[in-house]
Amino acid sequence: MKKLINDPAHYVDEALDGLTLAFPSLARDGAAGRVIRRAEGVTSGKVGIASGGGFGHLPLFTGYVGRGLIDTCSIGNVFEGPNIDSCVDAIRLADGGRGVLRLYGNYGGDRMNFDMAGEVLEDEGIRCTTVLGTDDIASGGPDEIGRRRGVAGLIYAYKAAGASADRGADLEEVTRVAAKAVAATRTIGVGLAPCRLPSAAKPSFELAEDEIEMGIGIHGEPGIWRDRLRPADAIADEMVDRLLADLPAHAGSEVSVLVNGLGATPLEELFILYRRVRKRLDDARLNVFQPLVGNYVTSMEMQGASVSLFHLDEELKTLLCAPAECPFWRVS
Amino acid sequence: MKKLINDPAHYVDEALDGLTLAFPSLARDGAAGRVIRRAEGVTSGKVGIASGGGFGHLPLFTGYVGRGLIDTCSIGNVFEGPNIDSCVDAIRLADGGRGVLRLYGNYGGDRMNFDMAGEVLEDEGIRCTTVLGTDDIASGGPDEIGRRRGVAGLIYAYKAAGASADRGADLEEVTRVAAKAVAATRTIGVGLAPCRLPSAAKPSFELAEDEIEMGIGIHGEPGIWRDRLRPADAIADEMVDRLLADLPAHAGSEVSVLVNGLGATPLEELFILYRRVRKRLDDARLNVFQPLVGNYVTSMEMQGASVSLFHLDEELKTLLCAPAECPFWRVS
Amino acid sequence: MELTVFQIAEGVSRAARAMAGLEQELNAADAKLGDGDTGSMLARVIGAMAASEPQAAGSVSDVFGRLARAGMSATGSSLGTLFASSLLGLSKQTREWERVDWEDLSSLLAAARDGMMARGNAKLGDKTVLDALDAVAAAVAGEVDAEGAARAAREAVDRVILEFRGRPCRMGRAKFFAEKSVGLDDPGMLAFVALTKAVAELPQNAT
Amino acid sequence: MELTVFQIAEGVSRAARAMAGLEQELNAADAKLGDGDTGSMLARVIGAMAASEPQAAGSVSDVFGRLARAGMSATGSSLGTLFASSLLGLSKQTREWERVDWEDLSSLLAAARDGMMARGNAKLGDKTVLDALDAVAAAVAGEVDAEGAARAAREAVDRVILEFRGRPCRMGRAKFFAEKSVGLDDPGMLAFVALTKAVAELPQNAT
Ligand SMILES: Nc1ncnc2c1ncn2[C@@H]1O[C@H](COP(=O)(O)OP(=O)(O)O)[C@@H](O)[C@H]1O
Ligand SMILES: Nc1ncnc2c1ncn2[C@@H]1O[C@H](COP(=O)(O)OP(=O)(O)O)[C@@H](O)[C@H]1O
Ligand SMILES: [Mg+2]
Ligand SMILES: [Mg+2]
Ligand SMILES: [Mg+2]
Ligand SMILES: [Mg+2]
Repeated sequence: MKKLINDPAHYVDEALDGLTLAFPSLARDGAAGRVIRRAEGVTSGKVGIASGGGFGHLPLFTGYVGRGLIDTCSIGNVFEGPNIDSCVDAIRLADGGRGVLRLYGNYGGDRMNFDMAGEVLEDEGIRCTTVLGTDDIASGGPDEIGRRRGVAGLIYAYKAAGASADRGADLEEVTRVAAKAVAATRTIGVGLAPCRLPSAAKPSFELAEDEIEMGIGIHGEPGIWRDRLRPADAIADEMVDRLLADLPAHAGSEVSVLVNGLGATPLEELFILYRRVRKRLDDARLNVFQPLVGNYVTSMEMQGASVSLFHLDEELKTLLCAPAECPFWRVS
Repeated sequence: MKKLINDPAHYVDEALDGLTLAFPSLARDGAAGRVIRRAEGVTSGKVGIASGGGFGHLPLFTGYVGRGLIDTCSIGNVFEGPNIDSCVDAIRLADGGRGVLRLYGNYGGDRMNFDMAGEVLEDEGIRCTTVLGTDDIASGGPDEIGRRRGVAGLIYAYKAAGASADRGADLEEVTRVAAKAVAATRTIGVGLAPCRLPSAAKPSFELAEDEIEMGIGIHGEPGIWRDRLRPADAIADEMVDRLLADLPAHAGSEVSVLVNGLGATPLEELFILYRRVRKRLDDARLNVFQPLVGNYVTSMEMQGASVSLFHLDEELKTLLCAPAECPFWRVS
Repeated sequence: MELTVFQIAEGVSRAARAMAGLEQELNAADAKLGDGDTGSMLARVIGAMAASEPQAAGSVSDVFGRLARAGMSATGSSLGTLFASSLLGLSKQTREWERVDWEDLSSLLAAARDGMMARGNAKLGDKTVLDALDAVAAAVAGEVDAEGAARAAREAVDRVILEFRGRPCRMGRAKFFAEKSVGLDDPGMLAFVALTKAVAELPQNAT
Repeated sequence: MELTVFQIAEGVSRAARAMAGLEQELNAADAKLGDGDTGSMLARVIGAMAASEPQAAGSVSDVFGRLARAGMSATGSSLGTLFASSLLGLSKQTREWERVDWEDLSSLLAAARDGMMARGNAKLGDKTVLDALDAVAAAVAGEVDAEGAARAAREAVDRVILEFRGRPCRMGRAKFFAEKSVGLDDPGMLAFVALTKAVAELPQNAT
């Protein structure tokens, strides 16, 4: 598994340098340079949204810093949560005087560091709330949704919460919207081939030449089953079946769907997958609104895809349509 | 090499179905469904731009159908030129009464089919001109630029010619602009791992576990050298050196740069590459304007990247800034 | 002796059957110098030709026309396009002919060769399909029946592939890396050689 | 006997040296159940701790504080954060102490364990680093010097890793696939075991 990199120890910082050089709307900040924020700075009077997570998932997390989305993002090393200082910096830099929502994926390290950052900031009087992405249905039953991992569906929570904050909503309201968006999102992934951490000698997992893993996590965490590769339509069918068997309460008749590549999967294959997913949703009489197909949340060179459903009601639909702009997603 | 596909015989058509379902601004048309055109139809009174090429390079070619870019695109099978009927259809569907520029990459099959299509259409009175993308500096010396292959840099010709057509320029002028843009573009690629045609039993080429190929084509055509993998900075340096040793006449002090992933290369690595390319261009006192980093022209799951320089003068810069919008590139 | 629609249709179905075994070999030959699709492309093109019901054609011109249209719909690749467009040329050329004889084969193949050169801008000696086609056109001159033509064609392709193996490709995707192609067979030439052998079957027990 | 800054600093540098050999082994253990980064993360964290000049600290509290801050800057991973934050707890706890003795080690480790439980919400028995830490805390109770503590700690980690191998992980990334973790060592526990052995060196010729 070859990589186009320099010293693994500089992987994250070099990639962040490239990212901010390529996209002037993003700026590096924080004591260790491990915060990405909107270059124009904080919008005073707006509720701030701080996210964060391990590196290796571009465009997530840093790529979604922008108008109508998130304000700041703390970045850890590859597959490691951001450290406490970066979380403190990200929260501070997101604060426009009306409090900060911490919105990130449900992983142990990320939670501990964002929690400790909140404790550090208590004295400064920055009000903080927390909403965790928990959309991966392969990581826990419907009775333990709060313990599920957060994966690609997090971007829907960014979108909804970002739109709410942009409209001037207060911290409670933005937090409510983010929690509602998370509750309305379900994702399942499938892995065909692993990635390798820049510092690791071996790939993060192994799959035989004809094997795939259903339900894999975005760090290669174990999934639901491993078995022979099958046609894309059969894979899409199982993913949709599982998603539709795990409907949120109050699910309506409209969804947005994200067919997401994990990094090394060509667009051609994502469209083949989307074609079938779309057919199955049509058959289920679910109206598809603003679909997304592409690499939105990756695991470096992992091969595979995920499918997310964002179950819409009028409120979420309006928030999904609200203008937003970051280097990797634009709604206008 | 696993693929998330169904029957290889339906690969192209299924992917095109998914593409047009995902992006309502694109419509399938043509007798065999192998033309993508703007859903809103032809703009009458505007010079049309028809492109085309083999499949397997998404977002190229079809993804660049849109306002300020190309109007129609004929699509062949994987790595095969579009057939004559699709070229005829693409030209007809692009015609808004002021003639059609055929703008595509310099490959034998594509040329023959677009040429024959032009012969077929002679009687219909649709005026056609041709400009071929020839940006790959690894495929011929500076003395035989016209014989070079067209690779990622073709999108700059789309942008410039599309902007010119959108402003109401006539066919001669749009053709002049396209040819000028091609003449101002230079690209070089590097391959780390091959792709496999859906119908082929083996990858399109073989590289040892620690080997890379400098100068590889977007179909895996042989490059300049094969040797051991080296640090990203060393690779970027060689690519920039080669590009700067092959300056077009009248090259000025401003460039746009495209650091393009070939399909399976993670964004993280493209940013690491861009960081160095940018530094080298800064050192060479070249001002970088509107850089692009991402997967713009791919070879399915090929691993590697290309770097393109688009040498700007005032005219090309203005055209590059003009509004444009397609599913994969937006300038506003 | 007359060259019949039936014989041409038979040849196409033999070629189509042969492609099953040739597809991956030709892909692999193209992978070394080009983009690896020669075999899959030809399998599709010749499959489409066989499915165009050549045996139902009313004349040799008609059968060439059917094959050409089938091929043109099936691909836009260099080789497939050259094949199909030269068949279209042959169809036009023989439109008014009352019959086509085996003696005409050599000049028809030469005409196909010239059509391909005009369309593709390659020259003889560039190590492409053209050189094989040219060798066969020359070899079948004077042959008056299927068996004689088959024998001459088989000998010619065996010779031409060896003759060119050590030479560089000067056309197609390999042209810029001519040195790399020395020692390798050009995929289009290889395809023509293998298909000629499949089509130009000798009668049982012949050598 | 007093537990000195020098001894702690020595332990850190032994741990840092050991990481060179452990990094890929721990990555591989984590790859089976989690995301494959335990080894590289710990190599970086312990490297940063060793580089924080623990030997220059003025007190045991100060050395714990240095190590904690170094660790906290170096990672946000679950395990690294738990280690670093519990060291910060120990630093606070010993701030006013005039000296720390080897006899205090057991209760300090127990305090670290409790801090980690509070921060990470895991329980004893979940098959995490906690169970190994708990075993060592219990084992060193009553030991009054480095050698005794080392011997007891080594025995304890050998025991605990075997004891848990056949049990399921109930915390961390492996928690939802508890059955898959049966028979596999938890990477955090494995790391703690290996580092304990590296730190708790026995005097030459001892067994
Ligand atoms: N311009 C040309 N003239 C004659 N033969 C050509 C030409 N270009 C390509 N060929 C032949 O076609 C072969 C490649 O066929 P194929 O793989 O189908 O084409 P492509 O390069 O479009 O993938 C070459 O080996 C060569 O024999
Ligand atoms: N909440 C927790 N409480 C206690 N130990 C934990 C917890 N979460 C993870 N661990 C320990 O950390 C180990 C994983 O460490 P590491 O790979 O660094 O973390 P991450 O999961 O963030 O990649 C697990 O094997 C387990 O022993
Ligand atoms: Mg991790
Ligand atoms: Mg081809
Ligand atoms: Mg080919
Ligand atoms: Mg881990």
